[in-house]
Amino acid sequence: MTVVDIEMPSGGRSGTALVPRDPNPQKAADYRSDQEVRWCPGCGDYVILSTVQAMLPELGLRRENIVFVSGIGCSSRFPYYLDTYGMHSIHGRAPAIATGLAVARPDLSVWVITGDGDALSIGGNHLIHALRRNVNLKILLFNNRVYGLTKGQYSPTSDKGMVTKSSPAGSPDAPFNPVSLALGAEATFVARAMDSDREGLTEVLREAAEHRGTALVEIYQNCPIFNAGAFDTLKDPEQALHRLIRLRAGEEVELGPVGDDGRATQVVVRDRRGSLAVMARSDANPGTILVHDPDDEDPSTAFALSRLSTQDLSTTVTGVFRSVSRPAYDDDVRDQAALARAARPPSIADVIAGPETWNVPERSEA
Amino acid sequence: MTVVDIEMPSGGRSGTALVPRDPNPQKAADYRSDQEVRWCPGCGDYVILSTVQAMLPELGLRRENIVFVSGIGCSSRFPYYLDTYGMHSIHGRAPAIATGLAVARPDLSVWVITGDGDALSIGGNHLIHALRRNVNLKILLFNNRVYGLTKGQYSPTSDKGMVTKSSPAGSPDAPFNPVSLALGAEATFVARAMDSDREGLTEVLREAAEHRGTALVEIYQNCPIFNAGAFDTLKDPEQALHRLIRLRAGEEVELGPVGDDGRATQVVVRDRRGSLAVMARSDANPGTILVHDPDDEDPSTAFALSRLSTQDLSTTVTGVFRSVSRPAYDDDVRDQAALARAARPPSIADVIAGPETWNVPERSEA
Amino acid sequence: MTTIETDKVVVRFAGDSGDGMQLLGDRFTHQTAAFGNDLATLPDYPAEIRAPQGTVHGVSSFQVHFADTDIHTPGDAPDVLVAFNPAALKANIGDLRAGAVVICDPDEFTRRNLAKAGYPTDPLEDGSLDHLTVHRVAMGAITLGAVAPIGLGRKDALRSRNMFALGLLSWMYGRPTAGIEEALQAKFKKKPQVAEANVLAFRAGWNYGETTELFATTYRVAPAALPAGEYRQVSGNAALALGILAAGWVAEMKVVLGTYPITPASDILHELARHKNFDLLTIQAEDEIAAIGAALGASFGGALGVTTTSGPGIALKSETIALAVMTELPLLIVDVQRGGPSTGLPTKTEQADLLQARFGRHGESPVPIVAPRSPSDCFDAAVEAARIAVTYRTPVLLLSDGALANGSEPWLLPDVAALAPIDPGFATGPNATDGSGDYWPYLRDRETLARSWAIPGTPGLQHRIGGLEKADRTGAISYDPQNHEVMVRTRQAKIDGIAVADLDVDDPDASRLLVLGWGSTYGPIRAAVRRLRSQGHTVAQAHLRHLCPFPANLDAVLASYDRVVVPEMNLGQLALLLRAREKTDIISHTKVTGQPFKADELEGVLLEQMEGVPA
Amino acid sequence: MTTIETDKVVVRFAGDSGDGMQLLGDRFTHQTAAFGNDLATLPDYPAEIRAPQGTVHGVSSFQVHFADTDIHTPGDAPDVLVAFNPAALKANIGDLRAGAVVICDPDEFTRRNLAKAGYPTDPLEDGSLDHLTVHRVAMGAITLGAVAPIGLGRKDALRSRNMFALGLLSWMYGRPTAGIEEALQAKFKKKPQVAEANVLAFRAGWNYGETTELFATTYRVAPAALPAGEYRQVSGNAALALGILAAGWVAEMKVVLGTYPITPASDILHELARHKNFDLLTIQAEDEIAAIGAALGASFGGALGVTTTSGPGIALKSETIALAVMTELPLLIVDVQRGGPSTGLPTKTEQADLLQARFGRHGESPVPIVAPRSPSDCFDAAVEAARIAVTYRTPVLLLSDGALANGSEPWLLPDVAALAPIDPGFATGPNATDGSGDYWPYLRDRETLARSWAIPGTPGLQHRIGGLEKADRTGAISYDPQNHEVMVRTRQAKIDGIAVADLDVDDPDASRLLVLGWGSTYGPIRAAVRRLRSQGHTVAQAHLRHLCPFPANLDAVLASYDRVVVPEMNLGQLALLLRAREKTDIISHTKVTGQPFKADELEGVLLEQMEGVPA
Ligand SMILES: Cc1ncc(C[n+]2csc(CCOP(=O)(O)OP(=O)(O)O)c2C)c(N)n1
Ligand SMILES: Cc1ncc(C[n+]2csc(CCOP(=O)(O)OP(=O)(O)O)c2C)c(N)n1
Ligand code: SF4
Ligand code: SF4
Ligand SMILES: [Mg+2]
Ligand SMILES: [Mg+2]
Repeated sequence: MTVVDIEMPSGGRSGTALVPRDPNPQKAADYRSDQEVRWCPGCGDYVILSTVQAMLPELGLRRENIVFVSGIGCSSRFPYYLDTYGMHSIHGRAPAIATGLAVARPDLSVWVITGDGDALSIGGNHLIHALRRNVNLKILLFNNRVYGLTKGQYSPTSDKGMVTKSSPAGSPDAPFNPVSLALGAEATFVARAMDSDREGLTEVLREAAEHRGTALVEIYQNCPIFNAGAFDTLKDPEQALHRLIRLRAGEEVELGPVGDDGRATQVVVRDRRGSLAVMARSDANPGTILVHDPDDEDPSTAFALSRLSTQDLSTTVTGVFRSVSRPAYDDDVRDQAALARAARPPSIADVIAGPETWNVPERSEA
Repeated sequence: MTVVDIEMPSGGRSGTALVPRDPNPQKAADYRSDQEVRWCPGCGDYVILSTVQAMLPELGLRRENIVFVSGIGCSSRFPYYLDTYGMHSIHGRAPAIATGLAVARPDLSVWVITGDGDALSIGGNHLIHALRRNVNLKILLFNNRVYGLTKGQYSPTSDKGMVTKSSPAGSPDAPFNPVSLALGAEATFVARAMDSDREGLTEVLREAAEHRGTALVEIYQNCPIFNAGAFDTLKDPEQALHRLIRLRAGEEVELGPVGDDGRATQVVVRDRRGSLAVMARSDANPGTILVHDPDDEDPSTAFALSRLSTQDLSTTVTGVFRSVSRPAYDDDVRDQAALARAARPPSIADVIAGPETWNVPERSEA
Repeated sequence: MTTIETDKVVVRFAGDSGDGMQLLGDRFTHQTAAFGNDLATLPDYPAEIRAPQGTVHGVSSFQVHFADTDIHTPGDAPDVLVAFNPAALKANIGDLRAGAVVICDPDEFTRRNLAKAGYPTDPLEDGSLDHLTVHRVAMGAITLGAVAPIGLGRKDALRSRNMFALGLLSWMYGRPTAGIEEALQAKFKKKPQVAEANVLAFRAGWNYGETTELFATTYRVAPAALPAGEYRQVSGNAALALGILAAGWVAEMKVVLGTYPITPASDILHELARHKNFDLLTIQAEDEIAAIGAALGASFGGALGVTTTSGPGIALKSETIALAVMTELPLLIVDVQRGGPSTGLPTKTEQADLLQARFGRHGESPVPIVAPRSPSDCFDAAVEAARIAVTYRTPVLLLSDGALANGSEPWLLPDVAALAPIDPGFATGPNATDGSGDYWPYLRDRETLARSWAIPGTPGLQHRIGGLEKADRTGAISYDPQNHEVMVRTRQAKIDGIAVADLDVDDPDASRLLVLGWGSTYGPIRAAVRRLRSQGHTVAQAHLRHLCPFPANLDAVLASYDRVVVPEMNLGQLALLLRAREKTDIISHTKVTGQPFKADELEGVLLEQMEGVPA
Repeated sequence: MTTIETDKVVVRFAGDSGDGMQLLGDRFTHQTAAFGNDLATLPDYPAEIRAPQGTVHGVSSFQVHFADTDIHTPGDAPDVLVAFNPAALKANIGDLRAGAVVICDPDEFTRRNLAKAGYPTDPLEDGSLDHLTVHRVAMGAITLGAVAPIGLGRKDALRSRNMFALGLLSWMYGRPTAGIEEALQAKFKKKPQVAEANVLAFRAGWNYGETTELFATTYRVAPAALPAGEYRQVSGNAALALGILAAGWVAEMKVVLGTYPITPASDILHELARHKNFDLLTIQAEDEIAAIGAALGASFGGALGVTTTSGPGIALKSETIALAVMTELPLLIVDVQRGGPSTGLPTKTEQADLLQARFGRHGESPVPIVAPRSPSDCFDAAVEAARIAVTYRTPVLLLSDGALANGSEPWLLPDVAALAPIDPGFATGPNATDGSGDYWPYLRDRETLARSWAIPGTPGLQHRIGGLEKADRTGAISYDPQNHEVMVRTRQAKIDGIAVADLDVDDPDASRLLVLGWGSTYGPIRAAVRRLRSQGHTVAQAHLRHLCPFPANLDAVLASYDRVVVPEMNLGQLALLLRAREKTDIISHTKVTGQPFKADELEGVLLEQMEGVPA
């Protein structure tokens, strides 16, 4: 086996490094398309839409160089409502389509909008391969833990035992933890946010946009019709206080009310067996308190953090779990081509002639 | 959302608990089919085949209650050579097909044979879903880090930069670590073995057979034709000594030559940032040496162990990474049905009549 | 007050997606069925879960056609429209027959609602409804009043408006009220207040009709002369699910449904998931490919594997269907067709998957195709498809469509005990004809050409099957050219030789013109033919249940007419297949609007085609 | 020593998969081409990478047909067989013409090897080869001797046996030796010892012929009267890859190939991957669905998206092809057909994906189909398919097959500069016809009906497309029934209206019988027609490049013959489509052995069909 070094200097750039900038300031309204928004009243998709519309102007990119690609599902209607280029494709295939687009067009900022069914059920393979390859895509996974568009069957993130039309005796499936799955699939950027947490979501989206490579952002999204209140415990400030952890790079991983010392009263520590656990700050050995390092090359701690987030939301970790730099697939593919071009300028005639030709002379006879 | 408890007493059993036993002793030769084996000379598949044929009699099952389902690839020819029931299906779909079979037939021991392309490229989605659901299947993934049958293109486990016919400038893909991927996908049993290590492979296969739920066994397999020597460093006893870690439940995770104290000279410790690292036993604080616990409910340490195994094989972990008990999908599905039957004996007439009927009387007129 | 006797009525209810139109339609249907009319229904709803309130996109409707004779379509043009808001009026007004009755709530015709519906002026005021009989009924206000004692919030209270409408229409058409209150109580078992409100609203509606003088007329549609027996109302999807259940029951085989939700097929899963007390398991797979894979795996294990989907899902399943063709395992594949291509019109109906069903696989991989003609016929078609699958060891495609799936009609309950048996005939011992004592999985039944089928667990018959070409008889891998030739032709011959009933032609007057359909067009074709005959025209009708293989007498039937009109909801897919066989003049009449044919429109088409046909 | 002049010869080399038959065939082909003969080749190898050594399954072969006139098939029955072991003899003996020359190595005919090949007795001894001219040449021993100086191990040394055979045959047929040594040196650049051994073995073979008296005769096949110009040898897959490259070059579009390896299509990827110095990128995707997805995504971005696969891959891609139909984006989809159904006979050829290509999608989703007729024609067909894809904004299916893909022939190099331009004509500004200043992506070109195509990065033309039905012109989502009808028919009309060249009929004698083919059957049909004409028969020939839409004159052509014979390597797929159109007597002649037709066999078929046709 021959292995060649194909690492190129193009790594380490911003996710939007090659996208032309808009010289004019933009506002959220510039990103509103003329299509009527058609989700159910109270759907979490609305607030995600407005958060994205408010965030995009910050990127300062030309609108025409932004593309949203989606699959199928309620969430996948998203692109219609943004005044950018967009494709509402077919179920589960958006990451694959977006991969081709990102490879072909380094001057675009390519976003994928997908749901828990779209990304994790039918589209699971494309998702994990995009993550492994580290294509320069931003994937927003709207996780309402149910199939919305097809009217409420359980999804790969539904609670085991969830009663739906397709599981009258309860879902027999154990759910995925999307963050764990992504980390297992070699993701370079993984984050989680809540639809209702405009600020946290904005921050995570901004970082995702900056990341060069595949950024997966799981967004807990409320579906009041088929999975009402799934995330209510996290939206109730009182309960959230004891459940919700917001990761911040370089800071201790903590939660709970602020104590007398001005610091949160609960912290995350690593126990002897390597698991992460929440305990009272007062009980914790200060040296064992986890300090968040999204840049850690080794995804093991990020993975442990993902396990701290349980399906029942008794603890939920949000923010950026991991953000490391690795060459982006599309950059590498293009760089290979650029190298080839530099080494050997294309000549269509030569290539058609191939390595060996011969000449048949003009016949003298007849 | 309504969530019901669907946990049933059927968990905790052996993987073959419901499979009828053969009263007669069996030998390896009983598992040889009449088909001529057709791999290339030197192919690692041969030794895996003979190891499996030697292991199966130990299970003591009726041969006719064993089924091997495979996809497409060199490795997927495996079922033809075993005198059990078998299906050589289509590329990537064996886990899905086997799921249906396992659900329908609790009295069968169902094995899946797949390759790195079959399982991780086209079949990635079915693999991760089988793992998440924990279907009672034993999946043997022959990883030769190349597409053998189609004559040597790079696969999702090939080294980045590998030169093949389809990647003359080197593969631009970052590889999966199949153990990490499986753990991220909620696998309950994950192991790794080498084709040439008959003993280690046998042990792992035995444990996999016992496991109730999906057992994924990654087997490093030599393809002398298209990826010759990929695992040579692990086969050379001298080099293997410093590279190969064999996990044993309840024992310290160690490697290297045996020192004067009769113990291996290198150990695995967890550093402060949560990563695992190899160091000299003499330098290690004894309290920090990792003791392997495959039963740990939290997969975080198993995941960290998977990261210790690097693509370049400078460290390679083999043995059972994780083996925990969780209800098997097929048991749950059948138990739901059994409960339903117990609660409401089936009456086809009632079900056809539905909730509301009316009678049209014989017409008097005409 | 007068009561007018009439032979049939078409009622349509229309409102916002959240207004409960489907429940309203469903209850009205039940009452009507209980009364003894024959009937057919057509639900229609937007692709969005909850499209924006008050807009034309968001309108959901339910149409019921009932009559004193047997009928076959949900009706062309409604006689009555109950429109719950301006958008509902706007979306449906164009379909009404002249003089039809419109009932609407004037309080809903606010400036805002009119704007949302896109009405520049108020149609109740601007004279644009003059050709109709409009009744303004303050359904909301009266309902609010009626349910006030219960103390629900305004929004919840208004939800019962649909039952007010039910009460009013029940009064108008003399529908029986028995059972309705119980049904509502059962439906809202967990919400007794809501149940109560619904009952009160229903009564208020009835009383409104009875006491106001707004409605001068009630109508009577006499019970239809249906065959005697026990009936239920059934939708196509429910009947199809029950057919699958019955097939498993009759074959004494476990049924394993591997499926992935998709409109309009999901309800088959929903229905079957409720019947796990039978020897039936459902697997909601990760995608369509896994779903059919699981079904095929179950079939390999000796179960009746079933997979259900719509067109896009069939596209994804094609590769695995070909594996089922090669492994010759029974498999029932249900395609509830919808508007295409691609995501198309997911909630609308179409028949454009016929050629996909017939040819949508690589290599020569013939698959039998069965199509039901009406909602209740989905039951028989499913049993028939399963019978073919098991008997001939083959995947079978069952082509339903959106109109059948969601449409419903009264169904004379079948007697399952009387169904012909289905026998998997599993192999139990060696069968080699060369004295070797081996087991040959590809040894065939002389008559059916079905291969021998031994299932795992059968001692001594261990064998391996797969997607590579198999040697004749032994089933071993074979790359032999002549063997391939034999096997390709044998697989085709097996399918060609499936015993299917002859095509039945209804031709009382020895016509020269035949109208030939398949699938859900049966209803409108039947209705059109009836109308023509009642006008003294002669026209023959036949309807194909088997699209592959075709009935043995098909060519002869075609040849015996001068002209054959083939109406289809596609661009002429059956017509193409027919033209490839017979030299008869095949007239393809097609419509691809996502909506069923109307009897009216077909009547016109047939009349036109009669010209020039020698009598 | 005599030299016999002959007009054509068919040589076949056969040995174990590991014996280097493909290299041997390839070199012999090159020499023959350089000599100026016309030629055609047929490689054949087992589905296993290395099937068990010495067995009949493991035999790999390469056939070369060369002549002094233009020829079109790799030849029916070899005149010469070089068999490297008993299994190779056994596997090929049946194909030889009586009196053919067989060269084999007696040392290989050991008891063990005979047993592995399944020979009960030694065919060299038992008289079973008496009808042939058998030469026993100790190829192994002589090669070992010849390469001894290099000091390779026995096994490696024996590997050069194939070059010994090349030398011997080169001598027999007077092939030029110039360039061969350089070619071997280049091929084994990294292994100079091996290169040296190969050269020595080659010389030994030549000398063996020259010096032994075993061979009394050499043969001379004069150069063919080919059109003057620069030629190369090209396989169908290579030509197809180059066609894709040329199309991108002519259109000045980036080419993005999204693909997943599958036999026999993988070599297109391998070839293109070597040309990344062009404006071309290759993506080896995780599966076929991702592959076409990536190609479509690239097309959305303004590139020429291409995806390559075989039948099973097309099945998987169907859903996405339908999305391409709906989004009306250019996409080139290559199906290198192989034996089916299912995994079937992956290394053999077949034409059984035509109806899948035509109909294998849900809904009405028409896709143009183009088929090459010979290996080198794959170039032109690819350019043509890309031209249609870009001009009409549509996915296009290019149907090659295993015989074309791996077969090769001399190719007069095309002049890319002379190719007709392909113009994507990207939209650059608003185009709404209602004065709104909007951009309407579904506004169509009046002539081609192609929609307007604006690519991301174009300011002001932001828009969204997708799989739901689109409103005419604006492209917004539309559930409107009438709009659906319009769009379904418009998409069909666009494809039906594609400008394709008229069908060319070669009918010098005004025959009443036409033989009509498509794809790789061209060669054998042409050869059969020639033979018949040379015998004084009259027969017309035509070959379809466009299978959808058909050429405008097709019906007229069909109607002008009394009988049309349609030979196909399937069960009559084109015949079905033709029968659905025209009343002419269509005679379907089919063969499904995984092997191309032989000229011989078609000659017989045509002769038979001539009977009863009025002259
Ligand atoms: C190939 C295919 N299979 C199935 C469907 C039906 N379908 C549409 S969306 C969907 C699931 C949607 O769930 P999710 O991705 O979670 O999105 P949500 O609606 O919840 O936002 C399904 C099963 C389809 N459109 N296409
Ligand atoms: C649908 C489909 N796509 C592609 C192929 C071609 N194919 C057969 S095996 C294979 C990959 C084999 O690689 P792997 O799974 O690693 O198995 P190995 O041969 O290395 O054992 C491919 C791409 C196929 N048979 N079917
Ligand atoms: S069904 Fe749920 S996810 Fe879909 S639009 Fe309605 S609220 Fe949102
Ligand atoms: S190609 Fe490789 S994997 Fe396949 S049989 Fe040969 S050695 Fe084994
Ligand atoms: Mg969802
Ligand atoms: Mg492999």
